[in-house]
Amino acid sequence: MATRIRPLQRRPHARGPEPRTFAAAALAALVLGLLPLAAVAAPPFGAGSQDALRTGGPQAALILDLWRLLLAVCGVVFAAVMAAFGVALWRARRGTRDTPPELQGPLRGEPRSARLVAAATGASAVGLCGLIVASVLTDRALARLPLSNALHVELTAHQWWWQARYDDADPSRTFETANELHLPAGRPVLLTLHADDVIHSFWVPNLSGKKDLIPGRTATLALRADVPGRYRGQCAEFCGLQHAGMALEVVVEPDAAYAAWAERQRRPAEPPTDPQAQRGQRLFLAGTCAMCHAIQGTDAAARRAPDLTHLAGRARLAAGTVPNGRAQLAAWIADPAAFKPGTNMPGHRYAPEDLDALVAYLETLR
Amino acid sequence: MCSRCRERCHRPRPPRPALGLALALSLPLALAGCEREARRLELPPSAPLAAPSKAGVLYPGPYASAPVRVTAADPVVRGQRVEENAYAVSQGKRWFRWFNCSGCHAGGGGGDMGPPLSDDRWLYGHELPQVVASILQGRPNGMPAFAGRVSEEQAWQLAAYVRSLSGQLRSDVAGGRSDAMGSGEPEQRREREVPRPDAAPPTVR
Amino acid sequence: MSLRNEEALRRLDEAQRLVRADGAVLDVGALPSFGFGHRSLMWWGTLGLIAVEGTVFALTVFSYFYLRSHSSQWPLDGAPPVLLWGSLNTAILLASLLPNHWTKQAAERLDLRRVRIGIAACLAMSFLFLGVRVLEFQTLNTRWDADAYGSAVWMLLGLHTLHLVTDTFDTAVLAVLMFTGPLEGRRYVDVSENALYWYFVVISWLPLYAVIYWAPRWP
Amino acid sequence: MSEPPADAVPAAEAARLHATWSDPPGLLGRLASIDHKVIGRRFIATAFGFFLAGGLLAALMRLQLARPQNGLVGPDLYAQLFTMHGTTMMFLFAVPVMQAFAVYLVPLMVGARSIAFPRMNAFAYWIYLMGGLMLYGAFLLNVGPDAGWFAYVPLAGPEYSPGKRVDFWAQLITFTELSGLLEAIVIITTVFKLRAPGMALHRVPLFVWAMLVTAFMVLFAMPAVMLASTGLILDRLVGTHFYNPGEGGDALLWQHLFWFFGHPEVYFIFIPGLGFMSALLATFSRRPVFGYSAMVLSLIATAFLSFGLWVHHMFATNLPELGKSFFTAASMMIAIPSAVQIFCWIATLATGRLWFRTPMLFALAFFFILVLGGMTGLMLASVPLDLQVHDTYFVVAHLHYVLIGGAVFPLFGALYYWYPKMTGRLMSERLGRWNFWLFFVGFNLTFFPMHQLGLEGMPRRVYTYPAGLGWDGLNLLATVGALVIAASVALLLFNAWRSARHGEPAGDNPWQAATLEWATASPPPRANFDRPPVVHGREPLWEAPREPRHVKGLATDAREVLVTTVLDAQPDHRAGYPDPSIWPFVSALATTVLFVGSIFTPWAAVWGLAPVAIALTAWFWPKPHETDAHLRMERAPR
Repeated sequence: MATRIRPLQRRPHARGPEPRTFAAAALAALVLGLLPLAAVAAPPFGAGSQDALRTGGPQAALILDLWRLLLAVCGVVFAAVMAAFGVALWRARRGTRDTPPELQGPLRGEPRSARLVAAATGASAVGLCGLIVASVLTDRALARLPLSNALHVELTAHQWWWQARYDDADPSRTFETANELHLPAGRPVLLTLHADDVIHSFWVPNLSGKKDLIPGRTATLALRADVPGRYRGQCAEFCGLQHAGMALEVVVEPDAAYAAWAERQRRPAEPPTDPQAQRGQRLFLAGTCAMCHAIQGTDAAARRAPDLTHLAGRARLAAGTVPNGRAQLAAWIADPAAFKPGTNMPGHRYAPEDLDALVAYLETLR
Repeated sequence: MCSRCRERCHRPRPPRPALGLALALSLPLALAGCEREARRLELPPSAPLAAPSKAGVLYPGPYASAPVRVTAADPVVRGQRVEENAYAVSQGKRWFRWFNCSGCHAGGGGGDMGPPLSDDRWLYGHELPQVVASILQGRPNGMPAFAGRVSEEQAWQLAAYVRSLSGQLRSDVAGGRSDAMGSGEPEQRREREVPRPDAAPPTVR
Repeated sequence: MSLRNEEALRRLDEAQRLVRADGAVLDVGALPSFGFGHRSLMWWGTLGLIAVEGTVFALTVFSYFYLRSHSSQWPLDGAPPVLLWGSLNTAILLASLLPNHWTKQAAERLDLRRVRIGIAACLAMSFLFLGVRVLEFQTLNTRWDADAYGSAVWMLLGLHTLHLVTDTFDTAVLAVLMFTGPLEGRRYVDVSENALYWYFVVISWLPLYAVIYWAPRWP
Repeated sequence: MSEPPADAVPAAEAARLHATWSDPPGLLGRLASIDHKVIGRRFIATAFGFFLAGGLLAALMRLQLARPQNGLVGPDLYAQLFTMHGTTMMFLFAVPVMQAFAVYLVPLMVGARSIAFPRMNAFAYWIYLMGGLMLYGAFLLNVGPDAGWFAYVPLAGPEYSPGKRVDFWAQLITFTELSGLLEAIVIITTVFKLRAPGMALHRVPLFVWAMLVTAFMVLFAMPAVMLASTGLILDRLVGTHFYNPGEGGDALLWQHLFWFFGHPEVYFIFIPGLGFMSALLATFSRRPVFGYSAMVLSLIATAFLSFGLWVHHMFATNLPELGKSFFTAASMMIAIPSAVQIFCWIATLATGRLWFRTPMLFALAFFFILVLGGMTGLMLASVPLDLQVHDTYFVVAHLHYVLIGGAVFPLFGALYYWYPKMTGRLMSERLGRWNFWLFFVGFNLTFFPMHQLGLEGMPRRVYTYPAGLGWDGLNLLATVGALVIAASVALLLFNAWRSARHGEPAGDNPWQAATLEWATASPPPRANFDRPPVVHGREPLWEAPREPRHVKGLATDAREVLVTTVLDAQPDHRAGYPDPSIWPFVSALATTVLFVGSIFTPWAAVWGLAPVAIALTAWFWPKPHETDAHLRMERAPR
């Protein structure tokens, strides 16, 4: 069974790698004394857009600090245990099959060993208590993210895409989008999480730790994105065939850009003017598309699949897995299973001119 | 867990002679397993379906003797494949919910504004191609035509699911209970309703 | 309790006197060939099963209350189970402890006649109990596929019934053996351990009874 | 050190014993065998067979992930692969192989003629084998479970897992748990009641302690997953609503029950590894392990604490903060008893006379790998950090460091160590060293980069990943490492196969070890010991011999074992033992029919009971000549 997902178009990451991260990784390599991790020091284009070590907000940064502390402490402890182990191996006498077993010492008791073991155990207990305190403190700091003026987004996970509803005190200003979250930089966001079918998990590592979305339950997650850029999130709980293809794009942008984007999202789709696009719209509304998709401002109002009102404004198709472009869109509509085997979107064998018209229409949905 | 296995005395017996025979017999079952479990994720997209003509909906009526030929070359073979595949039937269940079939026929197919789908009355034929035809062509008194609205694969899957609502499918293919509020008896546990031959079309209101 | 311990110690001392150390060898030829209570392997096997099944019951009760803690009303829909048959069955089970205890003691005295009478009585009570159990299932006022409450109640009652059925079957096989032979000393150990297991079945029923019949009536 | 043959058993008596304890001839005799050594060897071989199968699945996954957007394996097959891999390794390899070693070794190490409940032991093996064959049969027919080895609902529930795939998974759980629970009872009873006279609890070898503690954990942990999977299969087949939020059920109930079992499970894979370690380190350091009491108490403490950690698998669900902090603390504190053992072993090494043979190399690798895995375990115990790395490759790295480092490395060492006892021949030392170094290097090459991958955001259980996220190189490295591991395991197999016929003859005690299994021939005679030993200390074969040395007075013409008291192992009574029987096998077959049948119809639970009941009755029913033999030897108590 061949999978035919085409390579993602790589987008320039808004922010360069954080040098301290690689210092930490290099430190890990040194302390743990294992493999040279330096191979990743020069990341390929796009690397780090889904990376817990490169933070774009305070929540992820707090966790990264805790990671560094734990890495340092555990590294030192590991080094100490290995040193003791190495010294023991190096200094111990050698024996063979015929070495008479040593029974006298164990029978008499070995106070020196006992003292050392007790001391090491005591030190471990103290160190562990320290780590527990650090962990609890971080946990509390995470819970204290100020939420005044927070943006409320209701995020619902489906097999295998994300539905986002931006709430507003004024109901007419709420709007819906899919698979691409835009967040204003520096403003806290309160996500309300639901699952429509099975358990999924929301995870944008650059911004925050993960939170499960469980059917029949509601969870919330607060985060703030400070550094503008494009981040990639991905479902982190196995959710069926296309678990691997359930990504989420998070665009963090300055307030003004965000406000402009949100304003655009609130507007219904504009009726197409170009005759080809008009034909495409008719095909859309009369065909299979409207059975699952909605386009605000038209009769298409189904909510089983991503809202397409502003499809052309999104960077990617199919839950962050296919770059958005005319050719890819046409290929996706014709045979989605070629990109994401198991997807619930059926394939279509449109006549070429129909497909062109449909794509032309979708391209107008900016 | 349940048996209290105890060490007591015993009486040895000769071994089972028919083990090989049983294995041989289980082979067809095993192959049925293969068919039941396949997930055909890479089917080529369906052929284009003609949009329903406004002029007249094909109306085979309740007594249609021959299965209505839809579009696939061999609907019987195709239907059999769908009806023996648990994944296809479960996808049918998904479409049943997504396309709001339950809006008229109720969640478990118990019937509401539309006729029940879980009983022994089939107004327009109970065989799979007939059900597909009903879905694609629509029927009087409110059943819309879905030709052009659903892909052909979806139509077959929907029809197979609809037939599972009255226990027409093997219980190892039909679905289990839904993860939702009261949707009636799980399809796999439904008694097979023998389609009544005397079913009459509903009177036109 | 302490009496039993002294008894056990006395038996142990006797066993010790039967072992002779003779130079390089320890002669155990004079030891008895079976023993009751924790002396026997079977006691430990039975205890292991009791531990497993007790854990299963405890976890099922946990699941019941876990599900209950997530819903605003309990039972989710409909009335609690009818008290009559469950209470009657509890009485029968408690009454069955008497012949059970009597049989156990008879077995430990190797008294075949009393064992036969006792085990027949135990068996009769088991069947009586199973009969009433059928009525219990019919008056639960819910079905396993009605909702989560129904599933949990059926699971509790079903698990306990499973143990009843297996122990009844076990008792029946033993009873046949005690009447037809061949008999050896270890059969009495089996009878004794079978009685121990019945204690478990009875005692584990009391919390289950409280959960099934009284928890839904508790606000 | 070898015993002078002064009190050797006359040849005639040995022959009589051999005849009494032998299996009947022919295929039927093999199926009827209840000899714990035969069952133990089969058990070990079967578990390694499943280990190989699970390893092949893993290799296939690694090949698929070698480069981004690889087309070797599609999502459907990949889901089956990782589900089968996890299920195999946890349920068909790691737990059973430990119990298998216990089945072979524990009776020998406590100086018993046989294991407790030998027929139940055989039954447990057959159930395990048939359950495993069922799962792999299903997998080959494309009915392999595909919802993960943890089978979270609702994905594994009736609506989102159509067909029978998950039902087979749930029934496999029933099979392996039944087998595991019965084995636990067998092992506990053997350790408590069948120890050689004089082997009071404070003289029990550390390996036996580890297996005893493990057996107790199995007893209290496995029922949870059995209950969970019963609820799952009932939801799927008869429409119950345990996990249906629409009707009052709850998806998290599954997670609580599953991890209440799942976390202790990690420890009952790991604790036998600790037992192996203590056995290996004592022999190859030529001294008893330092701190016997501390070691035993640590094992018990680990077992207790392991029941209080399950929620740390659920930090990403919406649980109360206070509860999470408690579980963080508990998860970190369990490191202390493990640390105590590691420190005691280091003290043992420092004061010992080290003899570096292959088993010792595997034991030493434990220090590096397990300690590293323990460190990442501490990181995962921290709620905030876990929220980042949970369900990423960081966890994949961690769990393999803990389970392979903590269990498989000691297990391979144990295989090299006890292979001569089981076969009478030593495994090749040269191949052994190659095997070790390839495994060590391949292991670290495969799993160390995964830490970094997880931190860089790669989630688990994805069948492919996009290029350009910076994961390509490390994934390729991990795949190369996996191939090295494969080569190493192939070498192990070759070594085991070749040494069986060409290995150097071992003699009774090739390592000059201290425990009782080395006091008898290699491989041991049918009755284990021509005369069961009497024990006067913790290291019976290292201490100066004291009298009495042997037990006399057990029957030689009928199966009879000596039952001793729980604490002091004073002789208590002689127990007549059953002869080999085909009925455990037939009962297992009938049980299999019942279990598999109930996947397809709930009525199988009713009609399937009849054959099971008949087979069990036949199993229990006394055989006249056996009763006669028992009556001949019978002495009533008092």
